[in-house]
Amino acid sequence: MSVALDFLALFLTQLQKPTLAFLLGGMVLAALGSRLEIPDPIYQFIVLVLLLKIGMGAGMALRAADPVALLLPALGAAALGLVIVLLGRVTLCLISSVRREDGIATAGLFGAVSVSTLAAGMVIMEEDGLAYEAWAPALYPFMDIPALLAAIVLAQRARTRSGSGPRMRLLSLITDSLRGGALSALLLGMALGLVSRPDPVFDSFYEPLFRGLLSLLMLVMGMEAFARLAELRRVAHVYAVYGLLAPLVHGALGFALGWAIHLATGFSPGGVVMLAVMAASSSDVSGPPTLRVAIPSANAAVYIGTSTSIGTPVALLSIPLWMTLAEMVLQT
Amino acid sequence: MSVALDFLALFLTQLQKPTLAFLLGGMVLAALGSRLEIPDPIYQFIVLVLLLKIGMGAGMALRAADPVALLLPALGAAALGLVIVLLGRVTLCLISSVRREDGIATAGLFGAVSVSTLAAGMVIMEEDGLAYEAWAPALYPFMDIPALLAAIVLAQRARTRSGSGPRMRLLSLITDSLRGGALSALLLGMALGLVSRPDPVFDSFYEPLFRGLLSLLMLVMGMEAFARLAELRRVAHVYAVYGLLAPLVHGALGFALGWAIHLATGFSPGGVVMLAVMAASSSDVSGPPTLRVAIPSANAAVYIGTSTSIGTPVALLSIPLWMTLAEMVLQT
Amino acid sequence: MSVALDFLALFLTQLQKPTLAFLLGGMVLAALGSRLEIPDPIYQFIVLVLLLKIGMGAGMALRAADPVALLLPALGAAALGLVIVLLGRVTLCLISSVRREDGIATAGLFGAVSVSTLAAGMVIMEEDGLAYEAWAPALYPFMDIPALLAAIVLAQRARTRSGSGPRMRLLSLITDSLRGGALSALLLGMALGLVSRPDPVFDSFYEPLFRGLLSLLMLVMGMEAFARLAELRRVAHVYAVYGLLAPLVHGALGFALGWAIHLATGFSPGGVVMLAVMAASSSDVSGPPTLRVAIPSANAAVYIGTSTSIGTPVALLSIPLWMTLAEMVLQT
Amino acid sequence: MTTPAVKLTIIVERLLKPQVERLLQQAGLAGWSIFPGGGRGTHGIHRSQAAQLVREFAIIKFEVVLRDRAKAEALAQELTQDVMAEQPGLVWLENVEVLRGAKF
Amino acid sequence: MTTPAVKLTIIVERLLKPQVERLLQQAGLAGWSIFPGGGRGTHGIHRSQAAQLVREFAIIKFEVVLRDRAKAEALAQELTQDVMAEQPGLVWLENVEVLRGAKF
Amino acid sequence: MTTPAVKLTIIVERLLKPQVERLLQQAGLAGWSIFPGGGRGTHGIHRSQAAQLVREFAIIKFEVVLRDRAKAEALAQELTQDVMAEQPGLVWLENVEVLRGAKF
Ligand SMILES: Nc1ncnc2c1ncn2[C@@H]1O[C@H](COP(=O)(O)O)[C@@H](O)[C@H]1O
Ligand SMILES: Nc1ncnc2c1ncn2[C@@H]1O[C@H](COP(=O)(O)O)[C@@H](O)[C@H]1O
Ligand SMILES: Nc1ncnc2c1ncn2[C@@H]1O[C@H](COP(=O)(O)O)[C@@H](O)[C@H]1O
Ligand code: NA
Ligand code: NA
Ligand code: NA
Repeated sequence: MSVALDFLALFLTQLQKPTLAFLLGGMVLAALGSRLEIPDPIYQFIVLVLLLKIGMGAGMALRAADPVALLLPALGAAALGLVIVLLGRVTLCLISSVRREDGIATAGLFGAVSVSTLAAGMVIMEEDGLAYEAWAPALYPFMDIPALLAAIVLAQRARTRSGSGPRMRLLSLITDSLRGGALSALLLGMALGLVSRPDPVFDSFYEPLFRGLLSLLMLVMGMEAFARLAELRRVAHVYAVYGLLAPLVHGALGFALGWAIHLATGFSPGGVVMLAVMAASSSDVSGPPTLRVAIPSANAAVYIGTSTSIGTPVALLSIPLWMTLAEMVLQT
Repeated sequence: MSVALDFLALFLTQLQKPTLAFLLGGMVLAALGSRLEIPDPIYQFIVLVLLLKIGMGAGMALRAADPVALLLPALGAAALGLVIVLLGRVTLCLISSVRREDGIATAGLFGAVSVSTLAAGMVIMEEDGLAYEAWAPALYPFMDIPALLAAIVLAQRARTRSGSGPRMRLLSLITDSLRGGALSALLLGMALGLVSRPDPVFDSFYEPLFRGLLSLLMLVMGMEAFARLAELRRVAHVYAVYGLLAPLVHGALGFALGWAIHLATGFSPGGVVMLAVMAASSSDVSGPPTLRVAIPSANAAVYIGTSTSIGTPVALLSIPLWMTLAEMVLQT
Repeated sequence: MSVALDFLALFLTQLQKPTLAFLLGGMVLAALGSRLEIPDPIYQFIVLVLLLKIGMGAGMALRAADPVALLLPALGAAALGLVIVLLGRVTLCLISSVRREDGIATAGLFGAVSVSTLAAGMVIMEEDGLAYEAWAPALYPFMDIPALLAAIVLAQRARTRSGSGPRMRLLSLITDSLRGGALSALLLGMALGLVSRPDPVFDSFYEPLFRGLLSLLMLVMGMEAFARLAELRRVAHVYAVYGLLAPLVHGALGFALGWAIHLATGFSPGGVVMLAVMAASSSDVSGPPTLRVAIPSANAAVYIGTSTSIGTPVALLSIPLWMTLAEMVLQT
Repeated sequence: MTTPAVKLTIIVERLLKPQVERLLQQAGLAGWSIFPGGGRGTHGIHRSQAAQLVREFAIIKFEVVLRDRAKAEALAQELTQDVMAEQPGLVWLENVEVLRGAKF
Repeated sequence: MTTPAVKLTIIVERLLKPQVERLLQQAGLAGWSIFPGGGRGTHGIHRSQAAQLVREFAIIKFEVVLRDRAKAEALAQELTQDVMAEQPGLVWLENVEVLRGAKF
Repeated sequence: MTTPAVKLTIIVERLLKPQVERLLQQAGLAGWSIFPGGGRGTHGIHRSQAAQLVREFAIIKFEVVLRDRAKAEALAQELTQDVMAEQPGLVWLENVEVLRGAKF
């Protein structure tokens, strides 16, 4: 009982974090009909700087990291991406009102990773002094790409039962998705961190701006979440339920797997939380165009709406949950 | 005599402040026909960050502030907004070449508050170590909204003598003006400062960028002031005279009222200057659209030109005046 | 032998500098077909801030500088600009496949100065602790304007043999080029640095952002260099050769002249490197429009392609060369 | 293959965006496009890419393709007489030929 | 003085930009213009100046002026049937009169 | 209700903006609109939203609605022959029907 109360108290304190406050602020503004707008070029600049920063930080850490310590978390991330998509496909397609391709695409987005949620997780953990392996954000593509590919393969399977053709197209889908703005920025950052010495510019620019630019991104995500709700209202209610519960289930899966890796290899509590945050998150910037191209018959309003309007806010607000859990369970 | 010389010397030193130098630089560039342009999305980003910063700073201070200490300055700010509009209406409408609605709208803008002037006042005071109550910028809406509403009511009265209908529309005008980008950003900032703990992001991003972004905004204001002069030249000369004198008269009114509050409640000298700066300023970003909607028959080129081309530069250049005055009169 | 090895080792270490790594990263991204884009308003903001910073820094230093010490470097810069253009005209026009006006315009761009290369030189030198006279960046216009004018005069001479008319138009060309966005920003910065006291905003905003914004600019320059290669492929190969060798020859000329001034007046080793960097650089932002207006018959794809695709990357990558040279020759 | 239709072009300040959109929606239109721009007219200069101090005074252009000529004319009439009465801006009609005519 | 020509207007999401450009290039066209925008349609709202979360879903408009009416119709047909088959967007044709007709 | 008019469209680089505007002003025109864009042509690629290294080489489109067909043709002629002589860009005319015809 007292544990539950402690948990609730800790959780409520966490909700006051500025990162989440900006998210809620954006929602409230949109709900009140504010005409405030963030210019698109600024939004793109924010995402670019966040991705370069995340990539560079991870790349610099990878230089010094023990490859063996990386192996298990990377495999775990990939497994999570796959399992979440399969789970979503099975769950959503049980329901008669769900078109098969819409369900698969939605599951794909929820298996993939959100930049904004990952960045928010990093900032909130740093504010709380919860340390993680500095290379942990590099797990992003390991979870993101398998999830999207799994969804695409499932969709192709659903359409045709011929197994040879798609395999070829898969490779071109991978390279095409790596060429997208978001993933290229992340990978460029990682490469720069690995092979050059970006420390001075990292410390003087990318690191100090990170938190502030994220606060503006949270504003955008909040306003967008509210705006897309209207579009979502027209589709099956089951998506709303999925959007609410999936981040929690996926985060718990991520936490559990991270915990296992923690016990096995001493993966840090912060790393466990990061795995949970990535699993809980659903892609809203880089995943959608990949799915639109690869599964054109799926209704984009459904999967984007579910992810942006419900999945992402729930995932963001669940960050303190995983941290509180880590604090209580992993004795940090 | 020596007092006057001292005053002049102090004033001239103040004019070298970078904030004002950027304003003058913008004017000179425009006058010389430079093709330098600040991209619109950057301008919007600058205004957004300044407003969030001003709002958050004030909101954080309000948490700890004594509500009673706030009362008098807030009432004073509202009174100033109203008095300035009434004064302007009477003065401008005495002159035969002034159309009544143009005069009222112009008076409304000069009663309202300019974000850029307020921000410049904050930076210049901080550079000089002139302290003010950290919640003082929160007086902005208390002066801004009454002034705009007063102008709108006066204009409606001038048109029809029926008193019942307009009162309803007034409420919708208030909510509509609060929904405008500028005021929503300010209020969002205040709300975030009040209910969340934005200190880390405030200290790492909003506060350090404030001064620099303001310098770029000053550049824009300077270039715009020169550009709008051409349009203003076509209208009655009385607006030029009003634009030159009104900020000084209004600033003096603000200073006098602030002084009275200083004597009554110990309102800080910096707070007095801030009240004078707000009163001297004329709205150039958020006020004009409200007036355009509410008083469509007024000539926008007149009131916007008067405020942007003359009112705002004079108000900005008068900031050191109020500071010098405070230094000599209030013995800081 | 061991000297050559030392040189190579030093040079390779320098190449790991983040500034150059971002340039190469941009090229690799473009080569791999990434869809990453830097929004145009962000690019303009970056260039604006860099130019204001360079100008302000130089202006502040000029306040305290000894006018006599400035004289020789300024004359040297102008001479370099002229000599490089004449040299280019003679060399390029020896080759039959080169249209005379294309050759002259190309030589003009290579005589002029590149903002991005200058900024990169400043950051790399600062990272290495190689000090230069703080006013040295003010040499930019002294080399840039004579070079562009020389090219324009040569082109006009080539067309008509009447010597009186053009002289008049020359003045209007100078004022028109000074009105361009880039040069006005630089000169505005210098004026602000000279007559106002921008130190607080310089230290809190322009200086800390310089390095980071430059890294993003390098990304743009790298992507653009690759993109323009395709266009360049269609024209005479001699431009590729010129683009590869000219920066090295010009840089060496600049270094030699700087060395002479060093011996004569104690011009710092950093100043010598800066002269070499400016000489090696070729204009890619501010020069092209001036040439397009003044020499309309020249093929813009040729001179812009040569400068952006080959000249600028080579000049950027040669920065460590001049620094290594200075370290070995000038015993810093 | 192509279907004759009419394109209604509306140039207004952003201030009027909500009103214009409400009108189009009430007319039951399937869709429309918006392009940001600038210009010069009797109400002075509107910048297109440089900082425009008041965001609401920036110029936008609506392009609305529809098949019903009468509806287009009625909309144009209502816009110029009511929505844009004392406001900057202009409206014009053009004949076009659309593909996928069923969409409109 | 002026030469009759046809203007092909294509509104699509940025996602399809490469495909549309490839098609135009294969058709041997001399040039085209692109204008960024936004809009509303059966696929919901596309913002024009405010943050559009997914960059690839922003709206762009191609304007292609060409003299060969048959080619314009063939391009329009191919675009609507193949490239934009299940995708948002629309295509229309207009008659125009160009100067420097030799360019096209 | 509607008045026949002609729309003059001019695509040029920003470099020529002052000259085009001077010409339109000298012709006594009441107003015009400007839309930023990009494109491809014989002078290579002009980016529309991504960084365009040289600001003056970005593409803009003028749209000028006027009632006097002869004036429109004269302007088009002067633009292509003088202002844009050796420069990138193109000009075309379209028939439109304007409302508030008195404005033009
Ligand atoms: N003749 C015209 N052709 C094209 N656009 C125009 C014309 N007149 C006005 N405009 C546009 O409409 C806006 C408002 O015009 P005005 O109400 O005359 O100030 C201008 O800023 C232009 O963008
Ligand atoms: N009737 C229309 N007139 C002009 N533009 C339209 C129209 N319908 C759709 N559009 C544009 O095409 C995009 C996609 O339309 P839709 O496929 O209906 O969602 C919209 O966002 C608009 O930009
Ligand atoms: N056929 C065309 N249709 C539409 N726009 C064109 C066409 N040709 C050229 N343009 C535009 O005019 C600009 C300059 O064309 P060019 O002079 O051919 O390089 C291009 O960047 C396009 O924006
Ligand atoms: Na996930
Ligand atoms: Na005021
Ligand atoms: Na040079």
